[in-house]
Amino acid sequence: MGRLSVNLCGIELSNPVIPASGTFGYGYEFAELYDINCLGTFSFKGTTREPRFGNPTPRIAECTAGMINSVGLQNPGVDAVITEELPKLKKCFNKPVMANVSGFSVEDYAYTCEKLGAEPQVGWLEVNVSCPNVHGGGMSFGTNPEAAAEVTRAVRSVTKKPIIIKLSPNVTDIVSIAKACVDAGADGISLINTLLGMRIDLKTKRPVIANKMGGFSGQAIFPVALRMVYQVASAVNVPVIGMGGVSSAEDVIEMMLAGATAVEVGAKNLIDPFASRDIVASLERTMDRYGIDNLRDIIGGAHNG
Amino acid sequence: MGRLSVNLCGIELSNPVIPASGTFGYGYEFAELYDINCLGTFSFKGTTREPRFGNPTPRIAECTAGMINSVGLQNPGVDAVITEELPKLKKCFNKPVMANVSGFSVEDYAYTCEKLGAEPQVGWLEVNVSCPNVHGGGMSFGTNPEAAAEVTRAVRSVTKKPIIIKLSPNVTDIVSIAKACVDAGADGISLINTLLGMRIDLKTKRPVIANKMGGFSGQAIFPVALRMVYQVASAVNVPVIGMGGVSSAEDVIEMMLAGATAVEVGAKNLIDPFASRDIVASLERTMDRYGIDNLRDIIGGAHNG
Amino acid sequence: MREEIFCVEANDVLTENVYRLTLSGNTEGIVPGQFVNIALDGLYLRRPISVADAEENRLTLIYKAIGKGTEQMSGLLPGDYLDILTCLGNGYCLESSGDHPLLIGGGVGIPPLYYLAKRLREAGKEVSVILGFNNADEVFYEDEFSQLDCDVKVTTVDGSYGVKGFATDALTSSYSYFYTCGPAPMLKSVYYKTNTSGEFSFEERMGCGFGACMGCSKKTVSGFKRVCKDGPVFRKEEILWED
Amino acid sequence: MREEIFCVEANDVLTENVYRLTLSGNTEGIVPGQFVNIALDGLYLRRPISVADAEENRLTLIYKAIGKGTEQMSGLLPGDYLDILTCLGNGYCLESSGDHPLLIGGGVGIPPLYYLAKRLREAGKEVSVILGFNNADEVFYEDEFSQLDCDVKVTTVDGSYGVKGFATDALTSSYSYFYTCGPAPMLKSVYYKTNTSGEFSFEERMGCGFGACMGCSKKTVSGFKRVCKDGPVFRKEEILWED
Ligand SMILES: Cc1cc2nc3c(=O)[nH]c(=O)nc-3n(C[C@H](O)[C@H](O)[C@H](O)COP(=O)(O)OP(=O)(O)OC[C@H]3O[C@@H](n4cnc5c(N)ncnc54)[C@H](O)[C@@H]3O)c2cc1C
Ligand SMILES: Cc1cc2nc3c(=O)[nH]c(=O)nc-3n(C[C@H](O)[C@H](O)[C@H](O)COP(=O)(O)OP(=O)(O)OC[C@H]3O[C@@H](n4cnc5c(N)ncnc54)[C@H](O)[C@@H]3O)c2cc1C
Ligand SMILES: Cc1cc2nc3c(=O)[nH]c(=O)nc-3n(C[C@H](O)[C@H](O)[C@H](O)COP(=O)(O)O)c2cc1C
Ligand SMILES: Cc1cc2nc3c(=O)[nH]c(=O)nc-3n(C[C@H](O)[C@H](O)[C@H](O)COP(=O)(O)O)c2cc1C
Ligand code: FES
Ligand code: FES
Repeated sequence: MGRLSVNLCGIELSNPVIPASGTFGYGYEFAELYDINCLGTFSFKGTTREPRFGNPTPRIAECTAGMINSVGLQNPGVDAVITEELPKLKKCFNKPVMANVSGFSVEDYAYTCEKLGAEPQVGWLEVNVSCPNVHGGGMSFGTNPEAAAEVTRAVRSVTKKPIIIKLSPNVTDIVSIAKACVDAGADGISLINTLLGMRIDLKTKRPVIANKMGGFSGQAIFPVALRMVYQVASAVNVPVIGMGGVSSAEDVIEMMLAGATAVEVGAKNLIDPFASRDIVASLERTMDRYGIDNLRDIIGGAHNG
Repeated sequence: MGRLSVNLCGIELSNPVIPASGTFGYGYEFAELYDINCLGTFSFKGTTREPRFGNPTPRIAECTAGMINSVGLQNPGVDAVITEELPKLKKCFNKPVMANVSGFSVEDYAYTCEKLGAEPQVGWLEVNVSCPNVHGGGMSFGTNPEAAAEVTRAVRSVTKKPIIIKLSPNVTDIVSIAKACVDAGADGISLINTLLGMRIDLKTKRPVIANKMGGFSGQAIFPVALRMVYQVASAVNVPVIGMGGVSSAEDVIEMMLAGATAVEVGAKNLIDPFASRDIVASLERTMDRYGIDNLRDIIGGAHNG
Repeated sequence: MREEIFCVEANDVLTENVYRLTLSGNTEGIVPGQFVNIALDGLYLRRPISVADAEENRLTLIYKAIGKGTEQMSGLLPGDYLDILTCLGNGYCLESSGDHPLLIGGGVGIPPLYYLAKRLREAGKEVSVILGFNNADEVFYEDEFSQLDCDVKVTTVDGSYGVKGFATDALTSSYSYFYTCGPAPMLKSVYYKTNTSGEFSFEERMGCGFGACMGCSKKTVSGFKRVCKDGPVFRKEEILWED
Repeated sequence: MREEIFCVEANDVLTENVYRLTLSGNTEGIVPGQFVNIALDGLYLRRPISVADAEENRLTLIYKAIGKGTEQMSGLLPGDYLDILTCLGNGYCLESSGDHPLLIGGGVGIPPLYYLAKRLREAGKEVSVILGFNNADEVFYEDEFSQLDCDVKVTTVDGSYGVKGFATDALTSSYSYFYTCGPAPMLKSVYYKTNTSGEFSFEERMGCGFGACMGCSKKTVSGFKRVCKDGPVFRKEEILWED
């Protein structure tokens, strides 16, 4: 076990750096740029039961120190992911991958998790509960402890692989939702997904994003993400994956001090395709600078004393 | 009526730019720097029934494109504000001022609003419901429609001055809270207060802020603020004051297109003491650039079509 | 795709708000129709700009200052450095050109056609070019295309220079294939008024510019495609007009 | 307070990570003990730094590179411009000094004492100075104080230079008043070991630096005070030690 290695729900990661879902495709675009086996793992594009074509364009808006996206979970559907994407990935990535799953009903989630959970390449299921519940008036599963717990129970019953529930930050009380998921059998909690944000174009005087609003992420949201990671890590006894604005090795360490066992890097991959590789490469040097021997030892360190 | 003037709850503002509470003191520090009568008005430091000494230091943490504060509503109490601060202000500001009121019980709010509402210098009462309710388990009044409405009703009954309820963004459903306040008699809605955020010092491995978490504001939060202003403006029929990261005349216009009748400038005043004055000064030129004749005409413009 | 550091050699004014940025740095492998994505200080997203020309160690971009990023670019000075992702997008298919291809460009859609024209001329093709502008003051690169021995026609909407009308109003029927880039209404008009096969270059708001985010999806007859990676060039046969 | 643009004249290395920044620009009205607040590219908050010297059109700051902002400052080059708020804080009360004031400084708490010493010398006072450091490598400004004809003692914690021990270990009883600036433990020790009245300069994390945000409050015997506006200098009699 190196200085960087951490244990995420029973699987050893050589380092805690994980490109976040939706910012790393199914990996192979980045594999053309560098050997992605240097990463702890990565979380692939949010996958749904059926193929989805996503939202109308424009889907992207720039913000100070961040961006808004309204991709709308464009993905080829779970069957194509299994028959096409995973085999391509196998050629360039020899570690367990994190399967990010979205759904619009409890059955969707269970269906997709069962299929992906059965794939040997998949190490963890990261279940994104920020999606609207079509049977629940369109409110996101992730805004309600009971709905989030229901999704958790459903996916728990279809797979033995570790289940990590990925929470939405657009809530009054993130802790109650995290706890409900853990009580329902989650092996880990991932947070945060994007903040709901908006921009208006001064020239056209209309929302920049075709769908008006979208998910705000990038450096700007780091303090909100860190706060939620800190709150949740002190309330649950399962590993927490921290993300939201992480852009440097320093940010990875700050997230781990707040209680994260592993750390995802999202939007930063889009503006700097080598970001995740470079963060991994600079971790040891940054640890030296702050007198950190082992990353494992600092998880939740800011809670002490 | 000039190109910049707007009507805020029955009072004409020469322009919509309002320094936000907590970033402009009681005005006279800035009056030493420039003639603050160029502002639409300003919202003075959150005032409570009793004097408050606030939170331990450090109270400030830097973030990318923003900052965290945990001042903790330090203020001399409503009596001292009336006997000391307002007379000093009178010498340098000849417009109605916005009185920002905080409290820790419904009675606190009513008491303070009644006193400040009786002051002729006070034009509006901006009631900050982000404070913890000491009789309600410490949850903020602003996280619950019923608690926010209760505060609104209480202050409504003690003053005839326009009441503007200032909402916390740390909620799942901002619209339901805004609506509850309007139904309870609010003449306007101000949003957003700060996002709950946190930073950890890598050297000490402890939270930077003595109180661990604090209020995150500044440019970084603009997309979240704009989204909430847009959502609330389309759901209520009273004026909305938009704030959160506003740093330029462009931002003022974007907020107004989202539905704001007036716009507050917060953290930017702290890093650039002339910011509010300069924003007012550049408004007309910026309007010309985007073909805007009259600011009044663009309020909520992004909702059309 | 590669990440490269380029150095500003010149940043010339072509018209009131159109600039030509000449950069030195590694241009290996850049083909006509591709674009680059430029990181700018203080702005989160990179700015995509088509390659107007690429020679050994010299990259030319032509851009219109229309917002924060491009206005910031207009202040770049010789000696400034830029972090740029190069070799983005598919590029035009030169092989399909036939013997006398037609290039139809509108405004700042013209730049990528210059590098294309150069390569087509090198391949011995007879190249016709229609350059559409709003008015005489906006005209740029007429001479540069002429110097490549292309047959150049200029149109202006207000008739203040060249043929009065839109670029498509100057269409003749004597071309083997076409390549076009410009504002969406022009592209649509080209689509309906052309009588051969051809290629269209599209724009879309981009998150990454290299295929990772699905921000720039475009519906085509063969499903959703990424403008940044599967495009920006699409064959006429692939195109689906929505709205 | 004023907002001024200063131009970097020099950025000299004094010790491994302590730098002296010499700036040209309007220094009008700056008194000893005041500080300036510096805007740095890409960083949201300004950085407060004490005035180490102010002459006509020339400002000297001495800073330790300990984090993002100060490390960025260490890369400033002659010709660079800085946006700086000047004349912040109250400053030392020169009138209280008596005839032979003592100045006690620790590390980067020393800089403001230099400007103070200069003014006290100009006023004809006999000035004694104790400069405390951790070790010989960290020593700076001993000569500069000597050149003002101050009586200078240097202490190092490890004894590698001057008197071994803390600054307060070199205290004598022959002073009329004292002025001190340095790390909190040193200030506390000065408080308990001095036998005259005197003044302390404090640090606190700041939002604004000019009295608007209440970010820098400090409990004193006469209630809460803002370190940035009511301080950074506080009289011994005002001080309340919490913890
Ligand atoms: C493949 C491609 C090639 C292009 N080639 C050229 C070229 O050669 N010359 C040229 O002048 N322009 C070109 N553009 C358009 C150019 O990218 C935009 O003008 C530029 O991004 C505007 O940035 P801004 O900061 O000035 O504007 P702002 O409006 O301030 O930009 C805000 C955000 O919107 C994006 N945006 C704004 N307009 C466009 C647009 N038309 N297309 C895509 N994104 C946009 C920006 O990139 C940025 O993310 C091209 C666009 C694409 C997609
Ligand atoms: C009135 C005053 C006068 C000062 N004079 C000097 C001086 O003459 N020379 C000198 O070297 N230093 C001085 N300091 C300390 C100096 O302000 C900090 O070292 C500097 O702000 C650190 O910034 P950074 O970005 O390098 O560190 P970071 O740790 O990256 O800064 C993060 C944030 O914390 C703040 N911060 C960090 N350390 C301190 C500190 N000790 N005091 C206040 N804020 C801090 C920063 O301003 C910034 O907002 C003074 C501080 C104050 C309040
Ligand atoms: C373009 C884009 C697409 C995303 N798609 C997904 C997705 O499919 N599933 C998911 O769980 N999160 C998705 N996210 C959210 C990220 O995984 C991450 O939670 C969020 O962006 C915060 O991290 P960041 O600030 O580092 O980007 C997406 C984010 C972006 C920017
Ligand atoms: C230092 C500081 C103190 C604040 N104090 C108050 C306060 O007393 N009452 C209040 O309603 N809001 C207070 N706020 C919130 C601001 O008024 C504003 O709602 C928030 O900062 C978002 O705007 P901004 O991003 O422009 O700063 C404070 C903000 C800051 C930065
Ligand atoms: S812009 Fe990211 S996939 Fe095209
Ligand atoms: S730092 Fe703002 S009041 Fe002192």
